[in-house]
Amino acid sequence: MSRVEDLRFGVVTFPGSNCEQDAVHALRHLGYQADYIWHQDTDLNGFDAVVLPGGFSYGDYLRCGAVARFSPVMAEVVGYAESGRPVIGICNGFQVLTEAHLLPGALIRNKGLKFLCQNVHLRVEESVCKWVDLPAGTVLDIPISHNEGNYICDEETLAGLQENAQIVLRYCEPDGSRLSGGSAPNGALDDIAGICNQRGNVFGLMPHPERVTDGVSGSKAGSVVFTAIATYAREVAGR
Amino acid sequence: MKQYKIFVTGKQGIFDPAGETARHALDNLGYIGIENLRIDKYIQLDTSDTVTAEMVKEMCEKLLANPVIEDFLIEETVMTVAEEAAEQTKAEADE
Amino acid sequence: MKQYKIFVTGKQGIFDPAGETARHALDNLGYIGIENLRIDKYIQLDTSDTVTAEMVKEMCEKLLANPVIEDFLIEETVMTVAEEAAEQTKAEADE
Amino acid sequence: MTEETRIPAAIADSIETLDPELAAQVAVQLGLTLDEYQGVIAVQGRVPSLTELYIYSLMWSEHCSYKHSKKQLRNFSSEGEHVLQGPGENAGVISVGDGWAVAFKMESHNHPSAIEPYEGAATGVGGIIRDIFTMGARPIACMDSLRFGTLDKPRQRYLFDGAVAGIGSYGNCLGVPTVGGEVYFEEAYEGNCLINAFAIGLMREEHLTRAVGSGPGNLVVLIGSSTGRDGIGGASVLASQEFDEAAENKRPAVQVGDPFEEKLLIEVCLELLKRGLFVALGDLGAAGLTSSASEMASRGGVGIDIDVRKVPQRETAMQPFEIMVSESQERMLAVVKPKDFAAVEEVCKRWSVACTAIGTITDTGRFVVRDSSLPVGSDIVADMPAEMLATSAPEYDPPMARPAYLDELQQADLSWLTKEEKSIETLNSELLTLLGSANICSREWIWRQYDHQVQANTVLLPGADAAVLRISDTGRGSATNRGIAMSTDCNGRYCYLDPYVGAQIALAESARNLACVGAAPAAITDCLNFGNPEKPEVFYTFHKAIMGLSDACRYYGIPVISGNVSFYNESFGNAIYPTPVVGMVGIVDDISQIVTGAFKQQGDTIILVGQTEDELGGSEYLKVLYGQVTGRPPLLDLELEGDVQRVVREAVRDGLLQSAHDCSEGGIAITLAECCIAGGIGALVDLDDELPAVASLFSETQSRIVVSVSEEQVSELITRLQQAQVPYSVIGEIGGESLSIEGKLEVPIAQIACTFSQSLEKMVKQR
Ligand SMILES: Nc1ncnc2c1ncn2[C@@H]1O[C@H](COP(=O)(O)OP(=O)(O)O)[C@@H](O)[C@H]1O
Ligand SMILES: [Mg+2]
Repeated sequence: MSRVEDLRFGVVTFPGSNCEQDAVHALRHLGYQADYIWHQDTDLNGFDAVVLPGGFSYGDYLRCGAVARFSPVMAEVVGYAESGRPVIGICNGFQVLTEAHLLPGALIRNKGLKFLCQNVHLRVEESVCKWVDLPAGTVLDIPISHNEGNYICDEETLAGLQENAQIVLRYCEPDGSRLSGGSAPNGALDDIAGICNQRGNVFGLMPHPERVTDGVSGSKAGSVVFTAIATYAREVAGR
Repeated sequence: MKQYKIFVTGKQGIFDPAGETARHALDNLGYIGIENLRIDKYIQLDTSDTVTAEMVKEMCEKLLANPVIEDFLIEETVMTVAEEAAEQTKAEADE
Repeated sequence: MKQYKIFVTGKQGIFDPAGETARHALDNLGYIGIENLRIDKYIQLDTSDTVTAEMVKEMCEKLLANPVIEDFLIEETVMTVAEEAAEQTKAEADE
Repeated sequence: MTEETRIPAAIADSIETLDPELAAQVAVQLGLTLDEYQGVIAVQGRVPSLTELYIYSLMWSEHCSYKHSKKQLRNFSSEGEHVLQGPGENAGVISVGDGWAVAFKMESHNHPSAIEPYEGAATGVGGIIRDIFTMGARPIACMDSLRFGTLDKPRQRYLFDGAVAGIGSYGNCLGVPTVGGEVYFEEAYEGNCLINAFAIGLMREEHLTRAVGSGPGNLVVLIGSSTGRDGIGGASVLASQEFDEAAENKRPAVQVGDPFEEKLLIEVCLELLKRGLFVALGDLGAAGLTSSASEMASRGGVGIDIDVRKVPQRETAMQPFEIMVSESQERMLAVVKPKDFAAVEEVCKRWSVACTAIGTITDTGRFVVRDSSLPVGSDIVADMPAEMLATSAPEYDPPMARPAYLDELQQADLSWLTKEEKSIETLNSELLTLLGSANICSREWIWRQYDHQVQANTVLLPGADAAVLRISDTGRGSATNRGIAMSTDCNGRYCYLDPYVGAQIALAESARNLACVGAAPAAITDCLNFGNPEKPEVFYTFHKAIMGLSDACRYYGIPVISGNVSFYNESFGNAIYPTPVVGMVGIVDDISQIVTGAFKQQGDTIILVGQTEDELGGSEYLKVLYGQVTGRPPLLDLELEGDVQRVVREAVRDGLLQSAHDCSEGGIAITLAECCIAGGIGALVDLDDELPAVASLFSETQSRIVVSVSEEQVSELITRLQQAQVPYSVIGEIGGESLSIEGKLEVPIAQIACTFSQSLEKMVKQR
């Protein structure tokens, strides 16, 4: 499989998801095939990568992602991820991934208790993540839009993330630096904006790359988050 | 009928933005002597008599609390028939 | 040191969509017999001895509860020196 | 329920008509006048039952019946070649080309928000969004128009903070971007904040659906949330009377929104509409089931028979009238053919949305409410002529009187304002004071709390003159190159000083905002916020504002396709400023041609289209620096305004301009500062207008737009301006790190940017 359009992404729709259409649109814009996966479906065969989109699954009630995690599709996503195939969780999707224990830690209420919709600067870190293939230190400009993006975990987990190069994106200043008090607008621990699992195939991030892929508001900065995975997805699929 | 009160509280050391903010706000309102303030979840569960504390514990582990960041505590109240009747009347009176 | 436990609960008749959703989720997980589920707020307030229940009530009225849609209930626990010491040790151990 | 309206249950549960004396008493307690009560008897042909009385009192409340405004509203014209649906439905609809149509409407949720700002504002958004997808359109954007008292008052900060959070919470959860809005802080709104929500949806023309019940034997189906006591005597009662201590008793009527349920409703309803499984669809808004069912029946000339016991209830022991008038949120009423019901149920089940047949369409023309828990034979608790119920509400022609304050204020002599020579230092600091003042500073603190990009069609982020959305069914179809522009405006202070001109300026400014992004106005919606219409002075301002707005709309050929009236915005005898908010929608032919207000490149020429006059009456300058609200608002020359807009619009479309930004509150000094801040670059300006410096800088003369043009395009633009006979002046050049206005002021961009961007947050967070 050599052409981009042969890769097929599946985008999960949970009740309350609201960025699944944006993700499908972005992926198709990049030339991939993309289709919706209903949260009660259990067949992930035929998808080269799975996207858990943003939104408010189950209204974000109780805890963000807590209820969605029990959707029938999630049992399959766990197996899919464990077999090394690519999974990305964006915003609410990231929250679902932590609730499902596919990624460590949790996302709690923003420090300032306010929903935050704004552009942020993200520094790409040296990581094992298969989704991002950019030199460490690259700064990306991508919007966030969330109420609960304040990443948190215990010290041991944090040390593990650092040691295993699982921290993929950090909030930073426009020049890539970090402020001493931290640069995360939401208060995230260690300025963490995105992490992956040890194998690097499961990636969760709070920012919304799918909103800045087709240039509608002038920026295509998010495309890089979806383009690097093609090579890896092909490899795993053995195609 | 049984009633379970469940307290889902942030683990020690887990930052509580809402609590922090409220504490600051109280300081600003001039209250002195607030040392700590946490805002957590209080869940009231009314169940049939068949639901055991063991089951409620399982519900907490699975869904109602997130073990990564939260602890929980369950209190059980079994209502007597009289109490139930009283609740009923109260509910009606409130209407 | 004193500790106040404050229960901030939705007024009678105030809709609780979060509780409803959690109840549905429990149903879907196969738990039978859940009749009602409410999710409310549980606030723990540690204060110096100078803070009175009267003051806490005022804090609730002013800030911690929204009188339009919420009721609140305050429980006071005065800790003995021994308990305080125990809390202290526990907190230290947790850190 | 308040104490006074508590009625013995025994009477409540029966069709049995009330004791005539008691009935009259209850009618008055429910807000009907004795004359209106006689009207009820005339329509019913007998003394009503309790349930009937409740129903009439709500249907004939100001909020539902528009009894004081109906006649005035007839001045608006909804004619236009693009109009597919004018007023009278849940939202107006216009065609936007290539088979696409948009539904839009604006609505107030002022009174509920004054009691509980978070839930009040949130449910306001929920309500207007339901009006949009009821028409068959997918909601694609919201805007909010807000008014509060000044932020030095803690209560006002609480209301503002809560309302913004509530609006955000609801729209964000639904995945409908909130792309702009407006907010003013004035003492006049201290007792009555205004929360107006403006929503728009996109659809293919063939999916346009109306709430017209038809087909006797068809099922009446309630879809969505369960019914509780929330909002009984809520929105409609609250919005139909003045606000005073008594309103405190209405507190339990607060409705809590469930945006998650609404999100599911959007998906369910749009899917069912597309599959043609609904005969009709309506949402449950004010007066709940009662108004939605009776209006559906009345529009279709049919009857409806409903069993209240079939309505899923979230509270116990609800009485029939409670079920009929509850304003529980997130509910829709559909008419479904019996053969399609299983399919409807199937879709609802897939989305875990409740769906219950609660009645049938009949050919009797009667609106019948029964309670099947009562013995057969005495189970009918209300039986009313559906059409009369919905249409026979009284219509009033209230007396008007020109308020005395108008002459006094309009004649105020303001020449003292410009007499004094002011130093550059003074003018510098006055500019900063204005830039940091509540009505002018950046609104970023607000829109940061709104997801303004979800759906991935937001072309212009908030902060621009108008919002622009790409026309596209993202994720399901392909994106087009065309766009929809939206803007909402009203300067209440101008309307206070001259309701006729003020209302016209609201329209003109909205259209000018659209012109700046190259869009032409297609149609408007409005939300008319006023005090107590029974006061002749208030009604005079209402009448004048409507005349101003409708005259200007007619002049420009802009149809009014939907709207809302909110009266009784009055507390302790003080009315708000007359506030006729305009929500405008226009079409952008090519979204790649859009410009913003930001200055783009060093060396570009800055041109003022239009001409400044000495017009400081009602200005922000006069208010902020001297604490006065007086004088005449700026004049508006409709012809000149139209010409200015046309030249700029066409120049944007033809790619002549680098930036365009209109002059509004604070005058040209503020406009220039905003262009510099947005572009992160300074400007060297010479305002050679022979006016006193203060007037030159801060006058709020209408029909002005500041544009910047690259060197190659200057002569082409000037030729066009001359051909159009529009006054203009070349006022300077982009460059440097300061805003420098020759002989008047000079301030570093870094400083003005900081003041501009941080002020609002500081005001909200002050102790
Ligand atoms: N309440 C609000 N919600 C969202 N955006 C707002 C709000 N108020 C103002 N804005 C945005 O701030 C910018 C400036 O607003 P305003 O000064 O009213 O614009 P204009 O004077 O050009 O009509 C606009 O982009 C507007 O959409
Ligand atoms: Mg402005």
